[in-house]
Amino acid sequence: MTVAVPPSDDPAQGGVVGISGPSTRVVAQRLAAGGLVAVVLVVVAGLLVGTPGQGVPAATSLAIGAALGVVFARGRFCFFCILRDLIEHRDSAPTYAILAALAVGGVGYAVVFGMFLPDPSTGRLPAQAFIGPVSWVLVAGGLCFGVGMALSGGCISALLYRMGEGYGRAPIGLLGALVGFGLGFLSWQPLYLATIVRAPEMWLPAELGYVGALVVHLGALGVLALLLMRWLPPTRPTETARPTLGAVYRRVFVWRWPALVTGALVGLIGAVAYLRVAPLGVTQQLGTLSRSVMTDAGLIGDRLNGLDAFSGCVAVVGELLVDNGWLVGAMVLGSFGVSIAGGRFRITGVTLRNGTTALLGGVLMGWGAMVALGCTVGTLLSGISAFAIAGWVFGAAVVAGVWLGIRLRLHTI
Amino acid sequence: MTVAVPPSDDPAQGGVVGISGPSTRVVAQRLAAGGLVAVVLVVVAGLLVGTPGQGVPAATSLAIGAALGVVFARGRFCFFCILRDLIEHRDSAPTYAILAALAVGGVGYAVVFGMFLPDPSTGRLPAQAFIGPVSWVLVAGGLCFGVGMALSGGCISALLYRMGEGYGRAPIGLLGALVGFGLGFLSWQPLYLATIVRAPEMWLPAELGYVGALVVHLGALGVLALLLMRWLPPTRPTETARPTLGAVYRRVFVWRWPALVTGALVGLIGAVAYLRVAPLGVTQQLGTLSRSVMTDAGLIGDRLNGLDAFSGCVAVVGELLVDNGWLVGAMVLGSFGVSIAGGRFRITGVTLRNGTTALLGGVLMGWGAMVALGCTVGTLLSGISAFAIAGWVFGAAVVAGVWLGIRLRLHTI
Amino acid sequence: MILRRPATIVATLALCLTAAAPVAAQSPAASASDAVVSADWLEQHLDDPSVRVLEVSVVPGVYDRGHIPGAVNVAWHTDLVDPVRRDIASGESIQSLLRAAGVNDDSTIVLYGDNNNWFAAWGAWVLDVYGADDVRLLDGGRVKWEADGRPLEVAPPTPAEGSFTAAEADGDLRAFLPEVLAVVEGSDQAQLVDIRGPAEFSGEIFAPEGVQELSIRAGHIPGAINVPWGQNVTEDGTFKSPDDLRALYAAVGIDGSQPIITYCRIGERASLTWFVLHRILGYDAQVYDGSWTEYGNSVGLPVENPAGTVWGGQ
Amino acid sequence: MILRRPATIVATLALCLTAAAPVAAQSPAASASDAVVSADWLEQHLDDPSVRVLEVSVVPGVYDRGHIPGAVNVAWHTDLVDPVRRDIASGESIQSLLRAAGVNDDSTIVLYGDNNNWFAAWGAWVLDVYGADDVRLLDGGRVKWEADGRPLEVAPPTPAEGSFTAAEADGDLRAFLPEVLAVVEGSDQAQLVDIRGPAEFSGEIFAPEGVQELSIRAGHIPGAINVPWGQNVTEDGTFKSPDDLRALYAAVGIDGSQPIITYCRIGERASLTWFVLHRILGYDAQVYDGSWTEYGNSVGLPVENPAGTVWGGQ
Repeated sequence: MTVAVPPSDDPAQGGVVGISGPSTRVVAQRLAAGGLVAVVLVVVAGLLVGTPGQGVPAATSLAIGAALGVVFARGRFCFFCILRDLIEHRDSAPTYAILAALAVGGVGYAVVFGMFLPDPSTGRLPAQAFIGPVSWVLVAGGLCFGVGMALSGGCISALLYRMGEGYGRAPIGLLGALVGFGLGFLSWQPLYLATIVRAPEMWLPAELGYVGALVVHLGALGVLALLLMRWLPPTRPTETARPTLGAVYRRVFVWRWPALVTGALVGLIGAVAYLRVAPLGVTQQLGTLSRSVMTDAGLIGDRLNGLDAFSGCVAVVGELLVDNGWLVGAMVLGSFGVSIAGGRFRITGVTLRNGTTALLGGVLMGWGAMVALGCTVGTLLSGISAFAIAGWVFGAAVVAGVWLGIRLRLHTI
Repeated sequence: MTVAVPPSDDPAQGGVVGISGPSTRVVAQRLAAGGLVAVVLVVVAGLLVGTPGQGVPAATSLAIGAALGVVFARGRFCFFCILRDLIEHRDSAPTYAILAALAVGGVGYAVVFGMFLPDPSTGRLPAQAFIGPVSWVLVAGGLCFGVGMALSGGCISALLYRMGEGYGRAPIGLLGALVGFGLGFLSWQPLYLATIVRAPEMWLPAELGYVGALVVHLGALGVLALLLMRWLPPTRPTETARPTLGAVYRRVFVWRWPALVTGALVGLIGAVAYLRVAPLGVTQQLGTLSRSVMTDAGLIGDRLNGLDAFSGCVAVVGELLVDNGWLVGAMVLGSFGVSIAGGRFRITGVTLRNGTTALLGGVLMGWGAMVALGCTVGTLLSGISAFAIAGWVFGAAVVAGVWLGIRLRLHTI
Repeated sequence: MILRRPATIVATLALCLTAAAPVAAQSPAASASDAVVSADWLEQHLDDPSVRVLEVSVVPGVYDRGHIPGAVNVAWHTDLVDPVRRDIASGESIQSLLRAAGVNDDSTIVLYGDNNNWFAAWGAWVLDVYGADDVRLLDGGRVKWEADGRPLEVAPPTPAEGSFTAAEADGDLRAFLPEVLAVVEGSDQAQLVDIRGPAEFSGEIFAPEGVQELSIRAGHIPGAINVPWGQNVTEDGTFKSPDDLRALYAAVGIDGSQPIITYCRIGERASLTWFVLHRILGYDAQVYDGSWTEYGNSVGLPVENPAGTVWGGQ
Repeated sequence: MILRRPATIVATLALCLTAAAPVAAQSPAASASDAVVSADWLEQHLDDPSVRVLEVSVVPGVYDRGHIPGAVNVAWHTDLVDPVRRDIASGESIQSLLRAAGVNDDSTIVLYGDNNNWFAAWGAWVLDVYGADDVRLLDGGRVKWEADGRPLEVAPPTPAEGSFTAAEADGDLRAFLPEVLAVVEGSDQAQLVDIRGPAEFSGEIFAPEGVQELSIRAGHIPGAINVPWGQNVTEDGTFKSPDDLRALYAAVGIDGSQPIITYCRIGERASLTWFVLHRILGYDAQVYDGSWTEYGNSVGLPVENPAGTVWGGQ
């Protein structure tokens, strides 16, 4: 293979020239344990296919979720970590994962869109794509989400994959997100009537066609990539060695995957998810759960005006478990399996202080994700990939929120 | 970016630590010239969309062809060169490009198949996929094709992309292929009646389901990857440097792309081509041209028994220019543009001797591709990605043919 | 492509059975084979230019991710109805819709959809109202097609403009509230068939869970006979045989000797029963598309509410 | 007796203004003091045998846990309406209801309820339809009474049987769908007042959250003027002054010179605006109690839907 060895970002795992490592026997045990998780996932997928009411979409969601969990975990595709590296450490290298995901995702969506809706200028929107309304509520949601990320140490998707790595604050943050969703539902009606009902669902291809939209999309990402080059750290020298199985093991399971590879895979998974099931998102199941509890408690009505008419990573009425639930669950399991296989699984405890911040951050993220109709995965990744202006607006607001959170040192509380 | 710099395989371009290179002005001129080619392609695509009888499929074929030309050229995805490195130089690194293309292609096809034909066990075959009949004719075609590759210095797809780089023998080899196709049509009827009519169209998912077929597919590729590791050369050390625009330019336009990246892109393009237009292939236009001439000359009849019933990279009746023609043309143009942008375009002359071998090799390849219903791209890449047994059989025969050709020193004539 | 299923045998059998049936249909008689096509038949006619396939599914997006090759997508809530006033789409709209779908006056139109062809049947009724000559339903709809593992395609087709011309709306196929009232008050003779579930019919519930459309009164139109729509189909979603269907309705006194009016909650499932009664059995039947959401919300109309459930805002 | 609100002055003024107004009210003019009683007045008349108090609350059970002393409970969804067909209760039922509540023909009936007297106003309208002579609303309703800290009692009263006799229903106070349609089509002259919220009026939503009753079409009756009911009352739930009310409606062109038809979603809040227009301001007004749930569900009727929201089952 001519692919050069990327340096590890984690000195504890052997660092730049780390050849020495765990014994072959330990590695074999780890791989067996990780393989067991993979087998469990395959068996569950097989059972789902034959289960009435679940079927192939549920199994496909499971597979997509598992792949996402693996890629997120191995590439550390954590929006907060990536933005903190950029803002606090002036290291833009990880940011390229997001840019790559958006670039590949955009190409993938253009390919799929062209099938679903050959002529984008008719005023129709492609089925189910996350093309949300643009309003100040979206900005507020993004800011809130960004601040929440800083407080809780990761966005919702990061909490999910890091839960699979044993991160103790993750479940607390997710619990907070459930509460935040509930608050979002409570505030939905006034926000909808005040603004969202008249907010336009802006979609680039409707104005520019697919080719034009793709050119603008890739152009914007290219400009960002150029601007960020000044904060790229020097590349580190790599080992000179015969490729061995051990090296392959370390590259796949131990060292962080290169940003471009991680990003490209995330973009691809997103495009496949849209093609086969629904746009990628991780908040639909959480929202559905929260909505169901709130409805049963009589806190919100059966119908949330307007919400059910928007495409987005929004809650489903009248169901408890949706396909997205399999995706989210498999994400945690996928991350868990790959962490075990790489010997990276480690349960971290929670203190009263960092548990509280995780909870509060989760609440902020939940509210933000609800009113923005999705989180960093749904509204940002899937939205921008779908050429939705709402995705860019939300993304900018999230970055601003994270910047604010870091300036206020919320992540160090 | 954490992606390490891959070493150049071409010492003339600066070699391993080549920082020095052409001046900024020269680079700008090259990029402008390459950009001009890109603009031409976009304009032609735009015109095609509005042309009655062409439309979006033709434009999409053009885009796919251009992408393929770029990737083939930048990754030197030439089956003969790759096999020669393996057989003659005992360097298996480039071979991983083929394995990666097949792995990614298989995953992509599984995703698309699942949409088109949810249940593969019904005895139906997915529309259009290159799942051809398996018989000794296929083996003969593959052997012949392999020997022809050795004689002419590249398979048909390689001749196409190298034509864009100024390789003088390429058009002669392609002319030979046209003649070879004609011979193939003349021999079709007896071969069909003798064997092909009874040959089974073997398709893995019909027996194993999609998941089973994918497991076998990736397993087989994995075993090959493991076996080939012993011939992997040591990785070479990379420079330690701040990433600059010049480095990006060299990585993209000058140095050979890493095998895994090239292969993954080829696999992806193949899956997208199948999803949006038709399985990837480069001989359909050539065959159609040849068939049309032969039919007009009264050398073959209007109907070639059986041929039109098979799915494969086979000639179309009654048309002169098919979508595949746009693909093939754009491939040459894409390769041309990227070669100019990288300063790699160089017209090489032809001698009587190497022109003759190119022609003869082309004839052999044309005949082989005709009776095998496709070449290294159609039958091998698209076929194996589609889980067709015919793809593996043809691939093995091609490797045997190349091995024979190299042993007979045909490539040095 | 090799079809292992003996399609022609099944079709021939169906034809014989229908022909041998002892009833005299009052409206232009239709045999099952005229009204319903099997998945086998459709798969063999996918390339037949005289056959145009339309998908009318309730769930948005299912078409986009895979549909029967060559099928054109029809959105029930915008293409088949007037989105502003409560009415079916105008003849003009239907004409443009069908022309864009490549339908000519002599085309065979095959409709299918998810959820047991609910909205496909509604579509068949609308097209019949506007004079389409040869409208059929795919037996078993999308569910059966998928269960059979038959091929789907993703890209929407780009048919050449058709020449379909919509006729004036055929009032014989559609009942309005005043006609229904005339039946209730005894000034007109017709049999009302309520195809909703027994709990809605009896007034125990206003509407099933998760359903938004409802009336603020429970029960049914006085004199209506309850035959839930599901009784028209077998377990795999295909229609029961014409004989079984004839027996099913004869058992509740519906034998085609009187005109029939079918209704449900918003009109779509009533179209399925209308399709059975009119198109398969050849009875004189109309759809009352106002259905319970119109009738039960109308001021002062007589209602039968055996359960006596009272509207209290919930 | 301390009247904190100069009710009589206002009433006298109102009377003068009404008399001086250039319009000739077509129905019997009513002064504010005839139509609305203050909490003070009511508290002073609790023991007055000629005053009968009825509570009509939306929320079940609030009466039982405490009501104005001597008030009789009226369940809107069974006592004031026909629970089977969608209609107001029959004259016979209303007669029995009022007799059981101890109402005589010459009684002063004071209605109040929760939620800004919504259903109390509906009750007042129903009683007016059946010819009750002196029907009034408690200004501010239950909410104001409780906010003032006035006494409540828990035990229901046991009034002696009254002698109230219901008249024939007064068609001048009630509009049916055909009359509304005549207005929409221009064959009759009247002003339609839609008292729902602006989001419902514009078609942005089908019904507010948590509300079950809806139509499968959004928007409003063509030509209707939107004056949300809440504009009739002040912050504490009492009615605005007649002058303010007159100005409010005059600003949108409603000055009593034309007949008025009020409607809402199911008819109850429309009664509140009817009460203001007819009983307080003395204009000729009718309640269209079919309201949007009848109109928007009816097949083929013209609709205005500025927001263009399309029904998709949600």
